[in-house]
Amino acid sequence: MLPELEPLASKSLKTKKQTDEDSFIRGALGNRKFLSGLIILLAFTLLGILGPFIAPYSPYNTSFQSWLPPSSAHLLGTDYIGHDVYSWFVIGTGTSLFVGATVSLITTFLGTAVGLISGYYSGAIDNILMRTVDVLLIIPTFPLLVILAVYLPPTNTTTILILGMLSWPFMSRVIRSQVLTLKERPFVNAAKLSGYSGSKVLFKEIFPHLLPLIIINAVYVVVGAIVAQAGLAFFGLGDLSSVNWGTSLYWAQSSDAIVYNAWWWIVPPGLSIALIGIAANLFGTGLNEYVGQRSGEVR
Amino acid sequence: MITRKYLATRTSYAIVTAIIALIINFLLPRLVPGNPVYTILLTKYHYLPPNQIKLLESQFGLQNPSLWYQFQRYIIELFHGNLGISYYYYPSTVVNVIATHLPWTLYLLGTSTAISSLIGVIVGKYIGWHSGTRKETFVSALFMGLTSIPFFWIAVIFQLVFALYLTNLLPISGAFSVTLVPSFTAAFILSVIKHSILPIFTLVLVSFPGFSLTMRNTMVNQNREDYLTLAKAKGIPERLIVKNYAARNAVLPVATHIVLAFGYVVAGAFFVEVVFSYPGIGDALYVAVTSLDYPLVDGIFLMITLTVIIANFISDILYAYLDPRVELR
Amino acid sequence: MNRRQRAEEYAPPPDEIISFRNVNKIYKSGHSTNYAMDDISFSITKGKTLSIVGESGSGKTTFGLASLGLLEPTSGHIYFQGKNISKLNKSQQRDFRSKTHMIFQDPYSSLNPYDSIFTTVSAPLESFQKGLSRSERRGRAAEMLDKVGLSPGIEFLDIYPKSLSGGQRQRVAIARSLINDPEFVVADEPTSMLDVSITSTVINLMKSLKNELNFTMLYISHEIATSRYIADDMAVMNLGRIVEYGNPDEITKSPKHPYTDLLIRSYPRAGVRILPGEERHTDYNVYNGGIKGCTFAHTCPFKTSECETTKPELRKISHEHWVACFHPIN
Amino acid sequence: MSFPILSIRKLNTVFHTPSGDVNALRDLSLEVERGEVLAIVGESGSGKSTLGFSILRLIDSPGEIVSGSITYHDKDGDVSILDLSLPKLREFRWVNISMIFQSAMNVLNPVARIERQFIDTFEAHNLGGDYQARIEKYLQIAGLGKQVKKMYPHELSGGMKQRVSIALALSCEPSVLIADEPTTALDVVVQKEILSSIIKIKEELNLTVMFITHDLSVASSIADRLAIFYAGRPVEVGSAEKLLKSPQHPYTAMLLSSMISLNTNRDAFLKTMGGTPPDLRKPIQGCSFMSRCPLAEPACGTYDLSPGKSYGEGYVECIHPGRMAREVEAVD
Repeated sequence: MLPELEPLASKSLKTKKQTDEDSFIRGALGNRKFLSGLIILLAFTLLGILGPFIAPYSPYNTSFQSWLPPSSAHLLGTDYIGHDVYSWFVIGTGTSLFVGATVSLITTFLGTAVGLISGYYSGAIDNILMRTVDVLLIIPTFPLLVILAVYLPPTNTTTILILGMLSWPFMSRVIRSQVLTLKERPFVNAAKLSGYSGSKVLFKEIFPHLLPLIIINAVYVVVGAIVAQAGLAFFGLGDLSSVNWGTSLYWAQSSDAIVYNAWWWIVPPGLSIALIGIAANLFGTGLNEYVGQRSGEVR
Repeated sequence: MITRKYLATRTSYAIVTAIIALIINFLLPRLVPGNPVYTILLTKYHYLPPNQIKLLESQFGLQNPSLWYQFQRYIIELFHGNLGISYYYYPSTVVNVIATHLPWTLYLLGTSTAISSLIGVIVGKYIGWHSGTRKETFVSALFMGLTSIPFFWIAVIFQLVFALYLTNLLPISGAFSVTLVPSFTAAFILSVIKHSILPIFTLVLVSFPGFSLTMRNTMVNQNREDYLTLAKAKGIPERLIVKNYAARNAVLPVATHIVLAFGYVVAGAFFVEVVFSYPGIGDALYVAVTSLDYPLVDGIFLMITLTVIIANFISDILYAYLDPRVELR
Repeated sequence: MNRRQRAEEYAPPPDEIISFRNVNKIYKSGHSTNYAMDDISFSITKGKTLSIVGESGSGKTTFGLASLGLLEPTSGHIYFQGKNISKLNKSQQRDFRSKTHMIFQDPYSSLNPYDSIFTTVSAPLESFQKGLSRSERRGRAAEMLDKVGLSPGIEFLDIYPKSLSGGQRQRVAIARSLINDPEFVVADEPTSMLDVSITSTVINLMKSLKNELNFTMLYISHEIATSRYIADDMAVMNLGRIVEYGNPDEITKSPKHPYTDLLIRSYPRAGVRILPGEERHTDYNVYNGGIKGCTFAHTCPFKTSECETTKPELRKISHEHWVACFHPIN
Repeated sequence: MSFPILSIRKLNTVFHTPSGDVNALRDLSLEVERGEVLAIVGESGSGKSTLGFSILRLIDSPGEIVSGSITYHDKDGDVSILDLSLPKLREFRWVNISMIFQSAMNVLNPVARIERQFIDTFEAHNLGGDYQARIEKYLQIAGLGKQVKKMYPHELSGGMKQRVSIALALSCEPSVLIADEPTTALDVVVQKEILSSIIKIKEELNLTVMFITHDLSVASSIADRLAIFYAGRPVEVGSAEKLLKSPQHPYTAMLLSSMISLNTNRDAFLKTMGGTPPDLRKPIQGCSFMSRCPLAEPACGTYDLSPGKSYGEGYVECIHPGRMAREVEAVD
């Protein structure tokens, strides 16, 4: 229970033109969870981009001795056939993130489009789309993923497509329910009365409210996709020649890295996935908190 | 309160989904180029006489190329409980393979889900009630991290630790000691329990934080409810407010979450089985995938999908039954 | 002119702007059916302020939204200047929109927080006056803001709703609704979320703008005193029906419908003590319309058997006073 | 002679918000007389609800009661509410002071039957006796049949829910009932019935009622005394009759004259009050109404509020009490 505040508008009138987005981003950065999540995510992105440039060796170079523990020559040691694990790891970061980001792009696009359309234009379209989503949501993802991956050619593209096609229904559900509440808000009716067309109402009045939600979901999908890809690779599915965190774990497991106590091979990719997961959660929770707090301030 | 219409929609969803699963299951293998009998069996047995191949083809139902004919046969066979013959475990049928592996998975899943939902709800109740404190923020962040760690990685780490540092404390592979014959003896049961500790612990560790966080979130939303303020004003002890007011209202969404997360936990169990060489369905799936045992992959997919569809259906009905407010469309 | 065309269009009497013909709006949810409008036939007089008074669930807001085409009636027709508003072609639709607008109850949710005051206020101009340049629109918006008491208007153009108070937001909403010189404006409880001291300024503002700009206003409220003050005509709604209509002073001084009478007697008056015995436990939320006879029969002290079987129609009982009751109060 | 049942002294309640501390109650002092209906009247942000919540110590983070005292004068001696330990506070609540909230829709536990919500309370206070008879008795006092016992909240209408919460508030036979805008969410007809019920119950059970509302008409139709709140303090307290007839504080006078009634002259504009209440995040010197007051003069800015001016049995915080009302009358 908070007392209602009368903001003193006449005194705080800004003469300088200032967009709402500016203050939004600045405000969100003030949230510690959001900021720390963002920093970790950006750090990994940077690592992914710079990977090929900072890797000391080629990830395919097998000229080193097997099972070397970490040293200054090999920051993360070597694996069973003498790859430099550090090089494999930093280059794999790029691949893993690329797969995650591409999947997220597909998912976000499909999920947002379906969610917007079915939420805003109720009726037959909404019915068809949502029944489809309902059904897709019930099918358990992992077994479907496995069976698709078994029968389709094992490439990263396949992995990306499968993951992208499987993860949009949930997002469209989330977006749709938000659109449904937004479109009942009086400002939407006001915009219609002011002569805005359906698409203008959708994109100019409703869409900006969805942005935080879309961003949060997109980040979650990136993490989900990285984990799913690693899981598939761990099952021996997908492109095993690709250099990424998942294949790294697969080879470690299948070559009995544990027997050789090669923790340097197992720990970094798993820890990175966990760290990205934490970062995404911090990012999402922080942004949610900020948006909630901001709309609370608006009231 | 369950209306007839609600029941009808939920049932139709379940049926449509099941049909889709069947179609995927039927169509995918048929879209793969090449005759699996040659590719698989020849690699396994190197040479087979032609009449043997004919026999195998008819056993696998591959002799008539018409898709529609095959689909009819597939459905008929399915209703006879016949999912085909496994390539890898030949001459075992897929149903047999599933039947021998399923109990182990059910044991792992059942035990770990029970434990993790119990811990999840209790811990979630606690951190939900104390939300906003520094301790709670830390625990929540930790849990978020735990939920995003891949199951198999945690399993591998445990294996590493118990293989190298805590040697001989707990077995790290298999479902029971190889020196024992399965029977209802104390030694055997003890061995089963000891072998399942690490897999179950792994599953619980990764899945309970999710339940806790859901519980926490619903509890936090409860905190803003006026009926909690009233309960406080009425002088109800805090312990009872948490129990009868906040948690009682928060636990319903968590119950559905547990059922919905079932598919996810199943996947987790599979990974864990693979890592710990635990002879459950996941292990069978791994074998099937790595040896390209298509009938087995298909059979397992179908079984899990149907199970999850039924679990979903039950949870929907349960929810409508449990919440007095529900007047679902 | 064939019959079909007649349903879509007719030459309205000169003083009529909106006409409802046998309009029903029925909401169904689960087992319950709710009649928000129960066979309403009614016309709004041009240039006047009509206030609709009713309790929650009476259908007054549905009436307002339907008159602007924001809600499709379940059955029946609504005409704006003689044209059926659900059968308008594209250009007629534009014309209809450009002549109508609305002021909403909640000044917080009726302004999009992502739109600047200028964007909000000038939206109707942007849509309907394509010839205007941006600076002309800014000029018109600033002028309109001055008119609603946000002066200097030019200083409000580039700020966002979050830095305005509730009263100021409602002024912005009023400016938006009036900037394109509409002929018909619906005001749906525009002061119910404002403090007492702000209510009177907003009511004054609406009254003076009405005199200056000469539009027709539909003022929807549960608050009978404010409705009486601002209106030229008053209609009382109960469970989806208009039960009494006429001059506000007449209705409030000598209500003819027992329901109106109950509303007025229940209205709190400063200094008039409420006595312990005055309770009757009316609970007509249980009834949700679709009633064969009179909607008020279940509580009415003067109920006869006729009230339960026959629907009373609005009939004129004196100059400027109509009532839907078989035995109006004398 | 006065026999207060509640004495509030120099109470300060603060809400810690990201944009600064909001002083919701500023050095508030007030007495609630035994057996009276005291209406707290104020606009949003005046602190009226905060006072109700402060008395039962229901202020949650980010709010905090920073200083002051609230004394409950029991038959067996005085209780300092702010000094009670948490277990003692729990025992004190509801048996001595209970409350009705504005949001009748959400105050009842949605997953428990009505009777359960009563029994909870009885068990919490170790009340003996026949619970069922007791529930029926108070449901009946609040105007409800006993069939309500077995129902769930979602099966009740808004008016019925508010009656249930009144019955709940009475069920432990408290001496003081705080009613926080109990009828704001209800329609006028039901509002009047509920108000009438409260008056009846008050007389039957010899209750003291603190009635919090934004509506001066409602307040004056049921209260013996009115306390007009502005910016976290009562600016005027007095008997309802006197206060309506001759308001002493300019704010009260202006509030009264800007009210719309069924007799308001339709041809004239309404009287209005310009400006906005002061920002409670900043310290306020002197009279808080100064910025909106047509009678403001430099002396108002240094006016020492602490003693207040009493007139008759009332109290006003203004250096020229009564002047506003006289001038309004002169204009009319």
